[in-house]
Amino acid sequence: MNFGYYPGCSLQGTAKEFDLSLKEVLKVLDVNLNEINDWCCCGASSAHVMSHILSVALPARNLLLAKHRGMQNVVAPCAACYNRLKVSQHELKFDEKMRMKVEEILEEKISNGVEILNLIGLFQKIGLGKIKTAIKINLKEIKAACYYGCLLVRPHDILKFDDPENPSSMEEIVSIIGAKPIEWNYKIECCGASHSIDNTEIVEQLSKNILNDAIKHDANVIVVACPMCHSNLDMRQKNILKKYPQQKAIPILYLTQLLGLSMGLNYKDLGLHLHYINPVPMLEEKVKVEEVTI
Amino acid sequence: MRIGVFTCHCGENIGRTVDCPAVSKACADFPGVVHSEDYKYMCSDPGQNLIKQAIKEKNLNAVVVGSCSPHMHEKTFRKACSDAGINPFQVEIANLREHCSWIHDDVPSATLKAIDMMRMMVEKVKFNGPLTPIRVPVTKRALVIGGGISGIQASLDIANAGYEVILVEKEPSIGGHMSQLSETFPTLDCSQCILTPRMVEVYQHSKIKLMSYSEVENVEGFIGNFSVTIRKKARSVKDELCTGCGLCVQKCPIKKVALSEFDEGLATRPAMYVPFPQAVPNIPVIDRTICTYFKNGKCQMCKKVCGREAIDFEQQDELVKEEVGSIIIATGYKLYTIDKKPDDSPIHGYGEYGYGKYKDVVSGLQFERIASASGPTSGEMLRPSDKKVPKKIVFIQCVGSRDEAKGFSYCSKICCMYTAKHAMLYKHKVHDGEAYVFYMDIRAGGKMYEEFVRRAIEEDGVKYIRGRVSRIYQDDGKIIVKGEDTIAGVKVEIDADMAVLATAMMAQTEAPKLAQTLGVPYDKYGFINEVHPKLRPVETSSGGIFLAGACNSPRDIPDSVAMASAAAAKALVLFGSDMLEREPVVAKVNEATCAGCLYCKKVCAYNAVEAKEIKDRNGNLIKVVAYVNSGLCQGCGTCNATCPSKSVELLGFKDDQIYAQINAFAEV
Amino acid sequence: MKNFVITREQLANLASKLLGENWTVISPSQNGSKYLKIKDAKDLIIDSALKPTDISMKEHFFPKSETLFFFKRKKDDYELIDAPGSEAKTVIFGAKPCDASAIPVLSKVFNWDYKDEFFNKRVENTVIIGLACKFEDENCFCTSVGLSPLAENGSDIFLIPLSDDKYFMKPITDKGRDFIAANETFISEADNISEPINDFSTPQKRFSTENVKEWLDKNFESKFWFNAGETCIGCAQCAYVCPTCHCFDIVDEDCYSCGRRVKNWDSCQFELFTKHASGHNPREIQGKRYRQRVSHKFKYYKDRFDELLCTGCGRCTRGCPVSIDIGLILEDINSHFLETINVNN
Amino acid sequence: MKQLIEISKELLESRKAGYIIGYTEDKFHRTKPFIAHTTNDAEKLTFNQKAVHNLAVYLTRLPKPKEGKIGIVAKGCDIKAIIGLIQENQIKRDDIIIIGMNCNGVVKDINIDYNKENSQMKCSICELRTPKHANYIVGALEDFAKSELTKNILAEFEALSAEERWKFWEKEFEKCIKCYACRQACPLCYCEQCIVEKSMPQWIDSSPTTKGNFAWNIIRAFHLSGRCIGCNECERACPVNIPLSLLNRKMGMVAMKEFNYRHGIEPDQPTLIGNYNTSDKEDFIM
Amino acid sequence: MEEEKFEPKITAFVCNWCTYTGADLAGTSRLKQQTNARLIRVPCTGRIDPVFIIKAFEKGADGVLVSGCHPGDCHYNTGNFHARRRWIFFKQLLDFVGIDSTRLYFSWVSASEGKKWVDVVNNVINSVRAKGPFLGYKNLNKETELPLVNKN
Repeated sequence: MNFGYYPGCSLQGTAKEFDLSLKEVLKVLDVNLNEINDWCCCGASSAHVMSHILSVALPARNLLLAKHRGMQNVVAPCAACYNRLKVSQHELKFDEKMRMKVEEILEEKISNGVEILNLIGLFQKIGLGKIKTAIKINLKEIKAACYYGCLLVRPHDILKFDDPENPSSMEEIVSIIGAKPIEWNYKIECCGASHSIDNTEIVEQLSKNILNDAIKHDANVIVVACPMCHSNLDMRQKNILKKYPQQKAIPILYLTQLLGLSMGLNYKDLGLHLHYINPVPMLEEKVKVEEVTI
Repeated sequence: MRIGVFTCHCGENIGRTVDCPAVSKACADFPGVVHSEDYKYMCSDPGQNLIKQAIKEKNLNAVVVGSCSPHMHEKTFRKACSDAGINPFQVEIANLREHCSWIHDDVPSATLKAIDMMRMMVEKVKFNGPLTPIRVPVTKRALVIGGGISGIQASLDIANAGYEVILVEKEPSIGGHMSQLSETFPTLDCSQCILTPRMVEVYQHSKIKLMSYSEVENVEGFIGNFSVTIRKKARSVKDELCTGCGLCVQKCPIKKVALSEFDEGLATRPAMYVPFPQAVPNIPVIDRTICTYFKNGKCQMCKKVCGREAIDFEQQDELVKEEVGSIIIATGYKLYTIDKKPDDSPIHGYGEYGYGKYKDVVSGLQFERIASASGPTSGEMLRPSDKKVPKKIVFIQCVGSRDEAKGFSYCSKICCMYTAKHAMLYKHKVHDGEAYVFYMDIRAGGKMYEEFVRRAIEEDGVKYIRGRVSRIYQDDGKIIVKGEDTIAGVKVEIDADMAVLATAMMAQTEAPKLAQTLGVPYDKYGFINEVHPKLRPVETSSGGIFLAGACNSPRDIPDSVAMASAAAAKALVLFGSDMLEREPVVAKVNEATCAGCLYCKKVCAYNAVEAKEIKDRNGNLIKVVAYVNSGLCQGCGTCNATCPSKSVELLGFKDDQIYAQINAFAEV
Repeated sequence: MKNFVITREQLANLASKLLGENWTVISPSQNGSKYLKIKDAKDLIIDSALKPTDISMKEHFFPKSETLFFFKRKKDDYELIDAPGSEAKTVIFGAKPCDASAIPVLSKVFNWDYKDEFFNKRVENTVIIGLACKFEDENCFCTSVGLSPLAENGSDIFLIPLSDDKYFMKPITDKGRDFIAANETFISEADNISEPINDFSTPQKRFSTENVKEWLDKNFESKFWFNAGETCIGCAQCAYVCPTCHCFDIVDEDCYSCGRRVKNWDSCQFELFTKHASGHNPREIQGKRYRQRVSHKFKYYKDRFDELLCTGCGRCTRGCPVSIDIGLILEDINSHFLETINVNN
Repeated sequence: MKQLIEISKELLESRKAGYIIGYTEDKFHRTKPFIAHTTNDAEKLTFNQKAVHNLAVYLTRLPKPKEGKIGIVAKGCDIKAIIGLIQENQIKRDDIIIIGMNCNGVVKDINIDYNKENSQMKCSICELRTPKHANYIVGALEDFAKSELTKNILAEFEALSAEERWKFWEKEFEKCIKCYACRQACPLCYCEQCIVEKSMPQWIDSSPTTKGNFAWNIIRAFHLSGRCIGCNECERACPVNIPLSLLNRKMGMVAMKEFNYRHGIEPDQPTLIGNYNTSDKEDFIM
Repeated sequence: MEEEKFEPKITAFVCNWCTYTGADLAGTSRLKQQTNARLIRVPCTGRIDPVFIIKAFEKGADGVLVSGCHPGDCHYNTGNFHARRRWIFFKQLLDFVGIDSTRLYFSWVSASEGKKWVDVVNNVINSVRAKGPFLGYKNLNKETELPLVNKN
């Protein structure tokens, strides 16, 4: 199976482990990603607040590159990139004027048709059945709180992915690999996202609520599919722990990392060592390395 | 052809811009015209007399009147002519006022146009030919579909006027949703107390044939002459024998399996059951899906205890045929199912509200049952999960209404009122309790409605919060409601004991199917359409089929009852005469030339065209042709235009009539 | 009686002279579709090997549609106005024998109980210059109907090729002689040359019209017709391209203030042709209609006018969408006849 | 053609079929329609690239057989016509037995053998060389010389100005002699009374004047809109060679472009005329 | 004979329930319009057969206007939907044979759109007037027409 691949900045930086684990997992599922060569910023970081036209043109460029490479679909693991690409594609489809402007900039006619997939969408395309067959390790002790954040499922009118108020697609995958998704209440609450840098106060407050609700519903790990969420829940958790001594720590894993574990990949390849909150102790306690037959 | 032409001045109205004498003179020279004159007011008695006189003296056989729009006086002049012995359909009107004098200034050109218009009508009328109104007999019986308050009201009105009614209800008992309600706004009188007498009246009425636990299977025929097939579902109890003593129900061992439909799943009911104590008819039904006898042939307890041997396990569904002249649809509504997806969209209702997940998040109707004296808690305000008295309760409006993303774009109309009522009932029972209401807007149009809501807020201190709720979740026994107060502009989080969702009203799932059987149009939500939203609100586009209550759109009780009486009145108008007279402007098939491609059948919106086999003396099929049922035909003529060989023609607008008009204008 | 010779060039000159004197000049068209009025002598086509045109020559005497008279509508009655007939002097160059010979045949019916002035006037005003025929295909059977590539019937003047551009010119009628006299400058006398008839292959006869007629006399009800007409789809192209078919329909085209009565080609092959107002149709199946066509050509017309209503041009066969071959049908009839003879002896 | 003959014999023998509509060859090697009533007739049946006639035309014109069904030899074009007739309930599928012929293209001019020049364009774009809905499939598919679709005649024609188009048709329709061969050859023209035969009123002048011919040809094209199955028989039958297929192809394009519909594909498919879609285009309506 | 200003003849086929009533409204509200159009009333646009339009042209109309209820408003529920589908074919067919589209107009005019009706009518009249007489069809008539000399 082949997919176009748009990594975006995060997966080259703060979310390296996301990129690592994704590639490892796909190796097992023998799916290969063809990275769009010469891809550029998707505009999620600042363009979309600075210049509307730019925030549409940037994704348009990347998608055109993909089309030239004859890709039918592009995987954007970063929820922010995914969101931006989708929104831009949507605008170009329905806003005649905007399309003409962008075409002028890119000096090329724009034709829609490249399908944009987020992480979960990718796995759904690959097929949960196929994933199931790749399971080696039993994760039944893992109680995972699936956290979606905002960018993955909103705005629904454009993304048309899962239920914006009550998503469940991540749970499906988690339970497929034998871990227990828990019922909890903060799966789509705001983590503070883009205030991560300019207003850490808020971020810490919001993230704390999320962490606590997960812990309260005795999750032993929070699973995410977005670098933004991850940095807020993982990186900011350090300060939170400092500020509130009685606060319990809870590791934050990328969905891909959890999958990697279930496939028996080693911690390093999955970049588990790159987290602020070290998941290893929890894993050593919970994950029984025994062959499972599915 | 002996045609008389009459040009009306309409006082100054036509005369001012059209030289009527000149028109009249010109008309005199048209081939076929034997009489032409003009007059100040043709529609006046003297004017009409001129026409009658001319008809007699010159023995005319067709008349053209140049006057105002046919929509004004066509009937007048047709009447006048038929009084004078001409077939009324030998009369044509040239619209010299609305379509000429009133829209032009220049006299010469307006006059020329007027002459053209007259010529066109003179040519047309030559081909009119006499038509006789279609008369169809009327069966003076009505079928009412649905035994809710609307159906009950309509049935009683018609029956009390002395005509037979067949009332069909799909549930074991009539009463509908109203029987589930605790008290009704804005008067807060007990729903059961006002409804039950009506139900009994229906049961005892000599003119009403009540068929509960039955459904309409098929409908044929047309206005005044419907033949209906009704499926009487097997009750497993012989209703003619059953006395409704209820012993079988008490003795039925399968008590806890099925959730009570009547109590909206808040209580259970036995396999042998009557929906509720005041049920009409008070005859139990066996739920064959759970009855042990039907599952493994054991038990028969009910049979043993029944003194009248009314239990009949072998009973089969039975098809009953009924002839009626009019049909009233009163199938009502159902509640929007909050936890299920409304369609195949990825959005699952309001999953985030945890309905179905948390016992203490209930629907509006469920709350009615909790509040109702006949309900599972006998009217005590107890929450389902632990039967404790909720000290803090949150009501959420517009769950599914006014929400395109997750429900319907329409407003369910009654929720504002019943939520206010709920809050009030709660406060009346739990004096120290807190009641919150999340709303978008309060829509309290109606007599004493706004006052009612104010009362809830001001006297009973219900706290209204303008805003939506984003999520509900349980936290150690509490129902946490997260929402926003758009007026204060703050996030609100209420740790309530219970939440009530004012869920939208939606069309019955079977409504579209029924509509198709009846051949009446319905909207995208499944509500059945009225002909005209303002002037004909209780009629469907199919003659003789009328609407009552929430099957047409969300409605409260007073509106439904009013509509039911209106529908009944419409039916009674129909029953007022033995024969039904219809304009003979209907399509007619020329069987000699029809090739039976039946494209006419495809385009007919009224199922008026059917295939007809033509056989020779020995019964061998010669060919299949189209046949138009003039009782059903509404006279649009689409079949006529569609027919490639012009083998079907619309009387009154036949091809030769239109050809003559085309000829009479363009070519001179 | 004199003989003449004319060259291709002279013919062209003659044509352009006549055009100059605004004669109507007609010749087979380039694309072989029909006999065409030409505007320019260079469009003149003289070619004895030419395949018969798709449509016969008859339309220049009996047009597909012809106004008989106009009428104007008065208040209580109608006023009739004659249609302008055509007075134009006309000459037709290179008429096939199978086309030219049709004209006298048609004249019979058009001058029978009623004299059709429209037709007669056209014949009167037209000089037909026939041309010997060197074309033959499996559809031709002129020899079987008593004609030949050299048949002169119907022509006023007859041309027989001497070489590629030289023609032996033979006056047939007085009209022809006068025409030649009037145009002698274009024509050279040639008493020394004799008629070059020998170098013409004549197609062999395929059937005897006598036999056919005799069989037709007896076998009106034969089921042969059922088969013969079975695959006929009742399109009338055969009749419309035929040089001798002459059925027509008369209709009134009315408008509000005036209208006309018009004569249009019609055909016995249409179901409608014999359909009564009652809906009854004496020729309800195509077989009977086909029988009518054959019988009319080889029996009825013979009975009434002692002429065959067929010149063997083969057009009806060439054009038939379902390839019904009248030649083969007649052969069948012929052989059926012979069978019956043998049976009887 | 052994197989074809075998099947036909069997059908006639067993009286499963009252007669079989097929093709035969005469002594001049002309392929022509032929109705086989007996097993002897069946011997004469054949099929080849000259079997261009659309036999479905006979289904509505021949009397029903005394016993048995109607057997019909049908290539792709004929099948489309048959299905079309079923859609317009002129025949029932159960009343006929279809002997489907694998088709390797048919000629344009029946008097000349098949070759690239003498081939029909419809064959080069045919998607029904192996007939659907047939009771039997006979013959083998072979490659055949297709006429290239080098130029899109339709597009070329539409490029002309309105005046030019008018002039073109004026010239063409002037030729029309109202022999109605187009109608008679058309498998979907089955009306008992053609509109041109209807007087009172005479919507279409029966005179072969250019005016009357305009009305006739336009209305015929209209009546075939969304119904023509593109067998091209009308054009082949026309003795004065009017390019009728141009009109029909145009209407076919409209049906395809606006409604993505082709007639005569599935028996139970709702017809184009006679049904509607609330979202049908109306950009041309004020 | 002297050149007189060309006034087009417009035949309008209108449905009884919407457009005809809309035209009535135009009248009752005294909305002025030009006199060139003649209305032929039919129950429904579904009744309007393309042969009407052909005939109108044959008989000398310079322009034809067809008008009925807006989709969904049809008094007979679906008549105008069937009509619309017919027109999609017919319009393009006429266009194809070279009857240019400025001779044939379609519109939806409801019973309440008296103003719109006036605008439609005037627009049609103006653009057809600008086009001049429909010579294309008028010439076809020559063949069958009473020779001028005998006229009147």
